[in-house]
Amino acid sequence: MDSALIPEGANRCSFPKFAVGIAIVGAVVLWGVYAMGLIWWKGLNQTNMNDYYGFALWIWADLAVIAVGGGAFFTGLLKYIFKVDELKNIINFAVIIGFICYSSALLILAIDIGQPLRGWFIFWHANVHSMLTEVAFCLSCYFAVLTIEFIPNILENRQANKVPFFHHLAHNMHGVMAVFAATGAFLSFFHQGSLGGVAGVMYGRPFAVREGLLIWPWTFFLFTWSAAAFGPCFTLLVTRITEAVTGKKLVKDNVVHLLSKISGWMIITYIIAKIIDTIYWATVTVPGLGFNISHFYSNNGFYGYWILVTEILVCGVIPGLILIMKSTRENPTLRLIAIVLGVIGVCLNRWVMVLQIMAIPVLSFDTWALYVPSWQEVATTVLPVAYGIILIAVTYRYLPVFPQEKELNRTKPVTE
Amino acid sequence: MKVDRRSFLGLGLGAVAGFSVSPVLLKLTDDSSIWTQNWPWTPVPVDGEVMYESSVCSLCPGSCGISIRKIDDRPVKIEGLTEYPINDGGACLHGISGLQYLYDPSRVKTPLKKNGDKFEEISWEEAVSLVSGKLADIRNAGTPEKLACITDKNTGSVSGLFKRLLKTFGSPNFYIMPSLESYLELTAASLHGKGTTIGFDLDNSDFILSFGAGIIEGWGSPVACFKANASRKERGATLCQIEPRLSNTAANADRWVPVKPGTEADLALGMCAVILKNNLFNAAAAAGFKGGFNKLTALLQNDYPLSKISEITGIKEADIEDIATQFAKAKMPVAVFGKGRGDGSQSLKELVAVHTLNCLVGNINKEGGAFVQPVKEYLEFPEETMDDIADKGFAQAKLSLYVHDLFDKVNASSQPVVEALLVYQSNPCYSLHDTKAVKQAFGKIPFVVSFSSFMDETAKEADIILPVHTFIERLEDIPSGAGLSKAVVGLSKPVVKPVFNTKHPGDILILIAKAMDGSVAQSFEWETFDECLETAAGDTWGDLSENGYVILSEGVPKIPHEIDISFLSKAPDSVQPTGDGDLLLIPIDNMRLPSAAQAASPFAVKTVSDEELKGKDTVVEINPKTAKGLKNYDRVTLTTPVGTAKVMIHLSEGIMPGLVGMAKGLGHSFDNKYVSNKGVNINELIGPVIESGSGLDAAFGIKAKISKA
Amino acid sequence: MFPFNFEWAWDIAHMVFFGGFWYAISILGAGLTFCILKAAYDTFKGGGESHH
Amino acid sequence: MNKENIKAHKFGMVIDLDKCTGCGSCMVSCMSENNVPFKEDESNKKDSITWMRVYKLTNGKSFPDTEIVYLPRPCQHCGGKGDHGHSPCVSVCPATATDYGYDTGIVSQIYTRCFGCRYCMGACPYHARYFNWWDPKWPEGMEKYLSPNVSPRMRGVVEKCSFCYHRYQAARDKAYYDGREDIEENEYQTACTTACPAGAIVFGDLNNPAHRVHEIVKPDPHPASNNPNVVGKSRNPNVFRLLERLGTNPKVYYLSEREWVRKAGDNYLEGEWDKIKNHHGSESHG
Repeated sequence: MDSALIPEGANRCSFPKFAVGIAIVGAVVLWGVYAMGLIWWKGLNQTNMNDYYGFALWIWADLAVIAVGGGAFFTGLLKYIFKVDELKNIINFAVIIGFICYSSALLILAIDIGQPLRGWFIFWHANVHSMLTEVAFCLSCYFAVLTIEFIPNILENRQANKVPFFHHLAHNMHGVMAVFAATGAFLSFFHQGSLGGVAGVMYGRPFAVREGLLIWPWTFFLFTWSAAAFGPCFTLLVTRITEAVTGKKLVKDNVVHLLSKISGWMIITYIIAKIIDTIYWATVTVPGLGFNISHFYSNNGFYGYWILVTEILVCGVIPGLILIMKSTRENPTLRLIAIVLGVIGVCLNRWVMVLQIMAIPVLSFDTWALYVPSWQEVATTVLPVAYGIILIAVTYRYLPVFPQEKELNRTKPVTE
Repeated sequence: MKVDRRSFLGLGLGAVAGFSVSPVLLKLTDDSSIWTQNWPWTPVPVDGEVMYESSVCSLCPGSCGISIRKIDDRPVKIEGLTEYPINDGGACLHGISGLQYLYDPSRVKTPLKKNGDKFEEISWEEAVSLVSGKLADIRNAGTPEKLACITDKNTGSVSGLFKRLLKTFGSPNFYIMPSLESYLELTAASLHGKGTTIGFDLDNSDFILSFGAGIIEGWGSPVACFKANASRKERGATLCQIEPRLSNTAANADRWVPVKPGTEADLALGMCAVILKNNLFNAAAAAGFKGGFNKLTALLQNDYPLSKISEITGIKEADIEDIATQFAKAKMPVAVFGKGRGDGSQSLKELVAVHTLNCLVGNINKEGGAFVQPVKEYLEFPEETMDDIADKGFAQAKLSLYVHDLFDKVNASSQPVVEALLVYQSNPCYSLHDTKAVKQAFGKIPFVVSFSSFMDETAKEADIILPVHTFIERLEDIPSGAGLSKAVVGLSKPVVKPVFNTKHPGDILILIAKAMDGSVAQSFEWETFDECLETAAGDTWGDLSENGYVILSEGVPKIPHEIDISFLSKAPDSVQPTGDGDLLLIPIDNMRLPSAAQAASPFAVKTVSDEELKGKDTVVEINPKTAKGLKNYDRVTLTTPVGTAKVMIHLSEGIMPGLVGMAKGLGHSFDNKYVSNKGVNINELIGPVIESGSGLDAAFGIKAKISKA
Repeated sequence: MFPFNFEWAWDIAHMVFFGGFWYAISILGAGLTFCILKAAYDTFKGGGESHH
Repeated sequence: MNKENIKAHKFGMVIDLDKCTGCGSCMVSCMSENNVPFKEDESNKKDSITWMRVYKLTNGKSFPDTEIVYLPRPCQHCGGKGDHGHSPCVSVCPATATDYGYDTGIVSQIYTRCFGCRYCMGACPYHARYFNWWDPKWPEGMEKYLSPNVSPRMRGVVEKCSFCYHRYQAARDKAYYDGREDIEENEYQTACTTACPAGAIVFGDLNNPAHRVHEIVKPDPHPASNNPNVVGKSRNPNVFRLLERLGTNPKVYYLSEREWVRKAGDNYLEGEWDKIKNHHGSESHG
């Protein structure tokens, strides 16, 4: 019944099947929206946050989706600025994933703040010295860029494209996309970085604080670098999942291999920097403030050295090595393991940089503070995931997202 | 015009775009943020002219001067009154929270009569005629002694009027709740003769030996004690604190000596023995001892050898000797007694034993020592008119010596020994040991009248509640006491119009008396309480009303005193805790939780540590050695011979192994969600233990068991 | 955000921060305006044939 | 801000921990003065608004060598690294809802500006900032005691100790009407200071050598030789600040004769304290 909207020559499941799937995920969305309503109506007392945990699950989710959404800007940068042309076959999807991630991040922020109706004060009464101000400005601007990048893809829908104006608009936007992508890369550099800066400038929190360059602590650069490194992992992971769900090959192996390789080298360089940063922090910064790093990893029921090892070695060095070596990179199973580890690693890094900071006592007579989120927090954190699934399903169904899909799914497969 | 899908879409998009660029959105955004800044449910305090009024706080026996900041007619803040002779500017948290009592949700707003299980509102006329009618019936039946009364103190005009009512009615059964002042008078009566009291010159002493007196736990006049303690630090005076738990006082002291609970009297006597043995006593003072100095000396030397005392008290011999020697050799030593706040159960043996240390070193009526002098009286009521019923009834023996014993008598008898009970400014159903028994006794008394501002545990047991003004709403003389070295009477003034339909307790008594006949009505000839106070205060009134206070005595009393040690010479026994548990439950007094008549305010409850109260659970303190694998905030069942309670555990190195410390002042059960239904009332777990020889309830704790819940 | 907000100061921090911000906004705005105008022009010209 | 013409105050406080009894008067005086709300359960200290919070510290030894000290903790009104006014919280607030007063040294909080992002709370190592998780509610009638000098906060915003800034304004206004240029030491005292029954809190201008707080603290106006971020270190060997090494430069100082208490004020590596304590307070001009 919706065949008129489906891209020409593409094979899609029946509408009822599609509708049922959407309904199931939609139920999760409704659950999240209900929790969101509760929070807006009754206030943040619906969460388990407290005065020790001003930043909690949501801020982690926020940082995590922005980190994994970094695939959009980095792929865009490679495609439009560095002219890595193969990536045109995955750029649409990278943009959609980025759009989902960033819209989710903005939504989470709107739930997270105590006075959502005053949220715009962050722009109006901006304190330019605050990393969060930088985040807010760049994040919103970059979201505008993502929307601009997403629009041509939407306009390429079979029906929309029949409208001459839309057709021309899409065409023209493609034409100047490099300008948008460059602006996007510039904005992303700053907001990814300033999200890292959020933690790094907290000089009252020895676990978070880092020295740095001018006004930017090292976490600023590490966050940007890690988003660029692990973002493509997430793009590849979601692509892989979409392929598994649709049962079709959507992107050619050479494109996947190329992006994996770039991601691998980014991860390796990032993780070397991260290791140097950690060693410097552990041996110079922190002891200078009177702390042993063991203080941050002991005397509590959750945070131990395991989290440091998992983040850096298991989910950093290992995926990096897998992805830079041709033999392992081109092995689908190992590659999948690597990109999954990578995504976990960057999320774990954001967790550490939000929640572990809050948990650690700084005053010598204070104690560790652990926290378990309320169901409302969990529901609102799951909400973006469900929303993302729906958006991907809808865009995949109605938009020509994967340029190679038709070619890869002819009745008789051809090899190139 | 034909509207097809496309043009409809276009129109829609156009409308959205047009709306977006119009100022409407901006305006709405701005309005919504302004709305969040003026939510109608967030109160906006009304501004007005600032005024300060001074008064005196009567929430506790401390009797501090207070300054009340008002905005027009509205009191907004209570602070300490500078240059007031007791507190000079400082204030305790309860006084500062005073306005929360004024607007307390659990206040009784109008007179109430119990009908079945419920209270119904009645008019003041009906209330007064109900009470006076019932009292007249008792009097006319020829049993006026069956009217009893409990108030918080012996002094002051309101208590004076209650006493006067009882006397002219024909009843000797006037009781006061135990307080530090009552113990001081009792100790003084035993050693120095009736009608005297003791004050401690903590401001000047250079060695304070405190037997568990919670000098910064709310003992005595709290703010004065805090000040004395701060000045002690400046003067370099020593505080040696003897008690089984690291209280705040112990923590603040120069030396903390943990002692086995209940052996303080033995320790004090052991120290007396050391002083006698080493000839460190003041011979001139000792020469004046009556009641057998030699007998006492012999007794101490035979029965209190250092080794035995060390074993009993758990304190090293060398330490006992050292402390006793330091105490005796100090220039201005003073030994202080009254465990905790000093208003809980006390043993007369212990009080007298400690004060004997003062007598031995000869610091009575010396600077920095203990001041012994007659209780200062500044009120003079006109002579009562006594008719035959009054004379006959008043001449009868009191039912019991102390208030807890009164309820035992009521419970023990099948006939009503008390026909009617008046309760004022006290909460025996909460603050006496074994509250269940006390409530049972209340049930057996046919007619209970509560003069209370709040629907507290005792008011709930009453048949009639006559709501009284809070201290912020009424005129009253507030005499100091509570171990201060000076005697001051202050004037508490109404600084706000009564918030509810309440009356001054003195006015209520005058109304009730006038509604009766005979000697009662004739003895209450004033129109109002104000008039009564003014005439009774006589010469003092001028200064009192003008300055807000009158200093009745100050400095070292230049009067002779006698010392009679016959009570100790009789070698009284020490009390033992009841029960057979392996642990001993002891109460903890803490400045932030009042334990007597007045429940804590919401602000005060907010300051209570999560090591004492967590959610709705009392947290008890035990030494990790006693914990046997229990962890912080584990839930356990605490069982004593009197009751059981579910509590949580807090492990503390500051309490002696084998003890369970529980905060006093929790577990209220009235209608104030900020204060009530939080934790356990320790008095539900501890029963009275009567000390032979004094008749006091001297239970310092009770044997207890804990088992994992 | 604007010079008429009272937090505004003509200092280096504000100039750098808002310089970057307004610069990015202008580029996006100009790019988008160009695309729309050009698309309108193309539509008016009656092109319609795509050349991907 | 005109930094040249105004002779800047630097209001601060020194709290004598040996005198402090942990009685709670300061906490309640603060709540009453500043219209701090209360709720049914305040036993979870992690969501209980106490601008002035009294911490209980122990020396960690076992019975009977245990010691306790109480440590009242208002907002520390940090001057930030180098005392330049970039307090940990002020520098991170995205909406300029908290600001550093260069004329007073006081860190302010504008409730109607705050939109509740709570970044300042994360940045503050002293936990001096509190969030209004709930709408403040007073039992019926009790709102009558609210003071007009401090506006009650709405839910969703952060609040904290202001050093009773409204008292400073009142004192300044009075001085202005009286035709005086400046206020007297006793004209501006915080509610916790005046309430403290033990007289353990001394409040005044750290820039004014005649003030008692200056006499006790003797702040060193020069950066510490071993840490350029630290300014205003006390030259009294018994005086310390909380987490001084972080460079937050609090204006709340603490006084204690007990070594373990002073040590508890900051974090030290093993053996470090023994080296540092001997040099403490001996920072000379230079």
